[in-house]
Amino acid sequence: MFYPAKKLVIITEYFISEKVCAIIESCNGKGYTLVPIGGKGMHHLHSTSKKATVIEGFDNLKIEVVTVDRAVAEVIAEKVLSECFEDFAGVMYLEDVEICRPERF
Amino acid sequence: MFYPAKKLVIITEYFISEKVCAIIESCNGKGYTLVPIGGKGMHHLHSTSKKATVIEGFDNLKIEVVTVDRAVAEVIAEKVLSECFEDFAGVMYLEDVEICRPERF
Amino acid sequence: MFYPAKKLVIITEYFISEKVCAIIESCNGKGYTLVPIGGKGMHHLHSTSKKATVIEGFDNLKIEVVTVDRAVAEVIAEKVLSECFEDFAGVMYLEDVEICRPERF
Amino acid sequence: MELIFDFLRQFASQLQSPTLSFLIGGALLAAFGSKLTIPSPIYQFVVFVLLMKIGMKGGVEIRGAELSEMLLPAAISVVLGLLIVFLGHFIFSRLPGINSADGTATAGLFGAVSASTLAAAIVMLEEQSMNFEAWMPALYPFMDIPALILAIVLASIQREKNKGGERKKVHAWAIVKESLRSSALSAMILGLFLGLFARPETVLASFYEPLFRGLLSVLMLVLGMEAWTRIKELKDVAHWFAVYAFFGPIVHGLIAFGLGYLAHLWVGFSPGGVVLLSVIAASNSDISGPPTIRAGIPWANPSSYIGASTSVGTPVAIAICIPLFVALAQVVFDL
Amino acid sequence: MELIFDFLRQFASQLQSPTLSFLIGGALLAAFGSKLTIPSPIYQFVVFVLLMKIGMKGGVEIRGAELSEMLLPAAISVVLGLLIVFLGHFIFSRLPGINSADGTATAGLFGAVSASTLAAAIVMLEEQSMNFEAWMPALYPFMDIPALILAIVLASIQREKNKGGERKKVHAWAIVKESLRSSALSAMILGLFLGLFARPETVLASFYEPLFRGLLSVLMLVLGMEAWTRIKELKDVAHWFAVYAFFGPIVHGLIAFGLGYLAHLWVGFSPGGVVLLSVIAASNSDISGPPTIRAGIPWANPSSYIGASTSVGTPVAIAICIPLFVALAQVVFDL
Amino acid sequence: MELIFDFLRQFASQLQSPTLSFLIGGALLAAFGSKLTIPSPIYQFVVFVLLMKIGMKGGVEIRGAELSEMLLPAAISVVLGLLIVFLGHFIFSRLPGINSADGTATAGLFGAVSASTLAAAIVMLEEQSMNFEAWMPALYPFMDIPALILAIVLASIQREKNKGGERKKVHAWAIVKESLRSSALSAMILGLFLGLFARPETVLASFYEPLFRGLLSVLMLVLGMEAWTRIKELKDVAHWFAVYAFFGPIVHGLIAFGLGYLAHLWVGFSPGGVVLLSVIAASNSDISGPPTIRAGIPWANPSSYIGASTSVGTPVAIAICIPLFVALAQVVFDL
Ligand SMILES: Nc1ncnc2c1ncn2[C@@H]1O[C@H](COP(=O)(O)O)[C@@H](O)[C@H]1O
Ligand SMILES: Nc1ncnc2c1ncn2[C@@H]1O[C@H](COP(=O)(O)O)[C@@H](O)[C@H]1O
Ligand SMILES: Nc1ncnc2c1ncn2[C@@H]1O[C@H](COP(=O)(O)O)[C@@H](O)[C@H]1O
Ligand code: NA
Ligand code: NA
Ligand code: NA
Repeated sequence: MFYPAKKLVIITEYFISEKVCAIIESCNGKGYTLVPIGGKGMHHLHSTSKKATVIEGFDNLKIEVVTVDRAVAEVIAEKVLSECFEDFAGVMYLEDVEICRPERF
Repeated sequence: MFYPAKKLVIITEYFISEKVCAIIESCNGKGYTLVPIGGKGMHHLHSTSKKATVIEGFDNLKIEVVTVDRAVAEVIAEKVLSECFEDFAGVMYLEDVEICRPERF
Repeated sequence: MFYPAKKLVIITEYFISEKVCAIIESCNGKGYTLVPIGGKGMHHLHSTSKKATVIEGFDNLKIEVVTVDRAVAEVIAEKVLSECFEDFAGVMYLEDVEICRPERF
Repeated sequence: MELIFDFLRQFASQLQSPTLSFLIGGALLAAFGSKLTIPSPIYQFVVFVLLMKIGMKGGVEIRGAELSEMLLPAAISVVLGLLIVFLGHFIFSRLPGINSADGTATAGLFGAVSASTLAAAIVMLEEQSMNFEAWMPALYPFMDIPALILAIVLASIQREKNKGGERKKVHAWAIVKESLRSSALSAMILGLFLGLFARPETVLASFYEPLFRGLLSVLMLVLGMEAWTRIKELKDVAHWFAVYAFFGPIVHGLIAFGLGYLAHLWVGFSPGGVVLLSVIAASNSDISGPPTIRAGIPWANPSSYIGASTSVGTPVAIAICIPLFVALAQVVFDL
Repeated sequence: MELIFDFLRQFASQLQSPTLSFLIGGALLAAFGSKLTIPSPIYQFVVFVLLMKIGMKGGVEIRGAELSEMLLPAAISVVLGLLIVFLGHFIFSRLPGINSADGTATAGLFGAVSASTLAAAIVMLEEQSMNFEAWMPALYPFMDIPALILAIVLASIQREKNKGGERKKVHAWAIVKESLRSSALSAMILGLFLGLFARPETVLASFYEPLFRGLLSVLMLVLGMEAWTRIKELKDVAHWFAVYAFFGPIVHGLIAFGLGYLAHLWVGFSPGGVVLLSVIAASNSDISGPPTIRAGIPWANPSSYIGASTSVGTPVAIAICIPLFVALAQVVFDL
Repeated sequence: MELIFDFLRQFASQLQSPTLSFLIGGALLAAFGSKLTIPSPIYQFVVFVLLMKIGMKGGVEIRGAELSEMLLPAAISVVLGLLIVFLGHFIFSRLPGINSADGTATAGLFGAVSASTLAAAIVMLEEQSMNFEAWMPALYPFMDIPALILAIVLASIQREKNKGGERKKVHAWAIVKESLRSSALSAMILGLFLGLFARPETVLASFYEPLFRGLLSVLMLVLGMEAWTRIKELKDVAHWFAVYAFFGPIVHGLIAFGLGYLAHLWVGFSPGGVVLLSVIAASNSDISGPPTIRAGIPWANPSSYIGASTSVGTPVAIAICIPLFVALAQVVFDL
């Protein structure tokens, strides 16, 4: 019932998220999940966006892609790294998962 | 201090989430976490629900259940698959985790 | 391109989240991600905070810390357990991940 | 001839009304890819205030009214809700390349009622100083709920026929409860009760009424943006849905106008009431209908009925049907 | 006898007031399982506008006032806050089957003050054209903060006694700061400062005042929904909490009425001021108190004090205590 | 001398105006660590209503106007936008310890326009009954867009020089589109169109205008809180950014005042128009500029330009520049 797969997690600023999603689709990711988040890393604290901030678009977003093929995850990660993360904040990691209905991923 | 356990992740539309939660409780899941999300899969793009959409209830939700017993996770997954996912969009996967305070799961 | 690391996940009430974040920073966690959630455990159902609740601060929050060093995760977990979770609701678990750009974690 | 002329004049002037111009403005914004959004909590609050106001106002005004007058129009509403669904079900089942469940689900939404269209119609009638019976908004559930139930029943019967096998019972009472519990209907019913049994006049006059038109303009903007955004979904499904969504509201409204006219002759139903009945019939459920249909007919493809409803049906109901029926009333009732 | 009669008349008419009817409406909605919700950002904004208005209005009006008049009522407020907590702590510690920390935490909330109840009382007094001193809202922190601090101190002492061992110091100043920084109190204090030192009259008259009653009706709806929703939590804890939450507000309000009456005799404290003081004493903290108590007495079970407060205490304070003290004032002061 | 006196008087009285006192109040709240927040959806809606009102009002009033009058001021606006960016780019490139991209990005924001400052200036002019041309708000994009484009072009050229290697083309048209699509500009343009081509007068008078000042007070509170909160960020970058952010607005505004005065002599540009032009020039983009700059100059450090803009530039533009240019106009035009 469960089949091994990979989940790639990408954390990035809102206004390059569209570019990241386009990369996912162009690299044969079959879908993705978007989670609004806050957090802190090397840069300043981002609130969880409930509170008004005058400047729009600097919120963070977590993007998760589940894929049966590790190679797909690696290609996406490489492209995101070279095309989006050069100048922008962001974090990326991979997890092992076991999926139901593998035909969907 | 840490004990092996499983985390079952279920992504589904809001208005069957109550049914999914009822299944979790009926199958001895000791708790669950609800994460409001957006995303894209075989169906259309769901926004992260900050933006007004005229039609309510079509947002997506991520439901996470941590359990020490893989069998519990499998029973929940099976039930959700047969009772909820026949007609509805949705994605399900399992992850390995290590928990603190195993008596709570 | 990917290097093994650990992700510590802490679920807790909003108004001790600041204390948890301070513990993370004091224990050399290099960053953390905050996810607004709802959920149910031994206590009552927490909504996902879209709905007005008269009383503020009782929402739940998921805090994720990625670190290359399992020891760091364990120290954080121990401190959170002893300093925050004695009286408060909360759940904690660890996951294996593979990270890009290990110098950031 | 004169009707067409009247309608065109009415239509041209309505295009500039706050209601319609915001609807069009919203669609233009979305078409040009604007990042302007109305946040979801604001939208929910807007709907709440509009429906509370409609309910309270109705409640306050019908305190002394003769409710027996409501019987015939209520009966007509039930008939209309059922008739529209039967008609749609019949039409879609004869069209080529249509999944029958998708057709029935769509017919269900078009038989049901839109709270936003109702609010827009009330403002437009007020602008025309065309009076209507205070209990008119209370007809909403009489048309809405039977339509949704019938659509789910028809789709379930159809499915059994096709699949053979296990009969799945439709829980009509559960659907009634779910409809009444929806945010839109329960706001209106709460308002109605407060208007009937409490004394909300001060707060109605200081808050709900003054904000009504402004918030309606915000709602229209959201409807316009949504209409444009969902056109993509409509493109992926059979074109018949768009055709039905364009002509359906006009035909449904005309049928309602006819029945309303009879009620006018028999029991003195007011011209404004006839227009409002026609608009209710022409409208299709946007807030509470889709989740009910999704839960009741989960095997139907939401893109078909939601696309048809939000992208074509609602704009047609607001922008074409309201001015059309107002013009028609002016001719027919010689106002 | 006449008092009871007056109260009943007052009560019956208040039930229909926008304030109370929306409170009841909210509870009914929740009881019938309605999906109608007021979004959280709207609720926060409503509270902000209400408290800014109360603060600004107060600030504007006390510009020329003799603030020394405030001294006695402020002292009485401190005494009341402390007294209520001592009383509750004493009562709960004598009741069977009660975790003493839960009891003290509950007493702390009931000694503290509810911003929503205060807003409701101000509207009701205005409707009765019963005047009160402009600085009355400024008494809020004088009762609120001492009550919260005392409850935390008492619970900590108790814990030490039981546990023996390590003494955990209570940081009174930290609690004062936390209270003043809470969203409710800081909105009111900001308003007060703006009213005192700036010239916010135009914006007060064009925005904050006209919206006040409407937004209060929305707040009452939320309180009503919450009261019903949390009744479940209350069922899981000892029934004494419900009993205390029902009679506590009435008793606390009556004590405050007595002390206020003395101040009336001594320094001419106004009848409206006496009523408002009684309502403040009768109220229990809903917005800022619970997090302070949770942080200060984390070993107390939130279900007990939150359930008691939101499900019973607040409805009793608004629906029973306000009309009761208004009626009492009319008899006592012969208005 | 008299000017300084006038300005000080003006300034002292403006400090008590709702606009400025809320700005200061917000900063104080943040400084004292208050937990009061204005929820994000409310903020977005506030900006929407303010800009729709400015747009609609402008649109309604310029229906009959002679738009050729707008030509010279529009040209001046373009020149100002470009000039300010060149100036800033030049200054920062001569200052020690500044990453040149950070400087150019900052200059870009200060050349661009702030919707909030514009709204505040309009209210303050109304309070002074100082009239201005109805099309003034429409100058916004004429200054805003050229400034943003120029900053991105300059930063890109600089980068090429430093890095050598691959030339990265700046897509000017894409920046224009992105600017026009930003929530702030598209709300104002939508309002303008509705005002020009529809009849939104009823809804303008019943909703957008009455709420304007109140919502502006809320916006000022948010700006004040943000100014304080982001001061931390500013501390981490070179102090020159703070110096530039303090004097820049005053200098930019004075240049604009001079050019506006010439337009007054040549084509009769009104005194109120001159003040508004100066304020627009003094303002720096807060809502839509930062994302455009972030996307166009991603290698610049956001803390430098956002800190400079929100923590210093905006408060200076609102609290110092508006009263300064009003006082200046009163002296220069002898009002
Ligand atoms: N060690 C970490 N663990 C979890 N999340 C992190 C970590 N570092 C950074 N993040 C997330 O990534 C976002 C951007 O990180 P940064 O680019 O380092 O500012 C932060 O706001 C966090 O949400
Ligand atoms: N490959 C995937 N990776 C991550 N999330 C996915 C994936 N496919 C689908 N999802 C999520 O599941 C939701 C429903 O998927 P679907 O039923 O395929 O439309 C989407 O909106 C996504 O949030
Ligand atoms: N077994 C579980 N699986 C996933 N999340 C859980 C589980 N138990 C508790 N939680 C989360 O932790 C929060 C607090 O749990 P508790 O302290 O048990 O009430 C809940 O509201 C859930 O969000
Ligand atoms: Na209909
Ligand atoms: Na009290
Ligand atoms: Na500028």
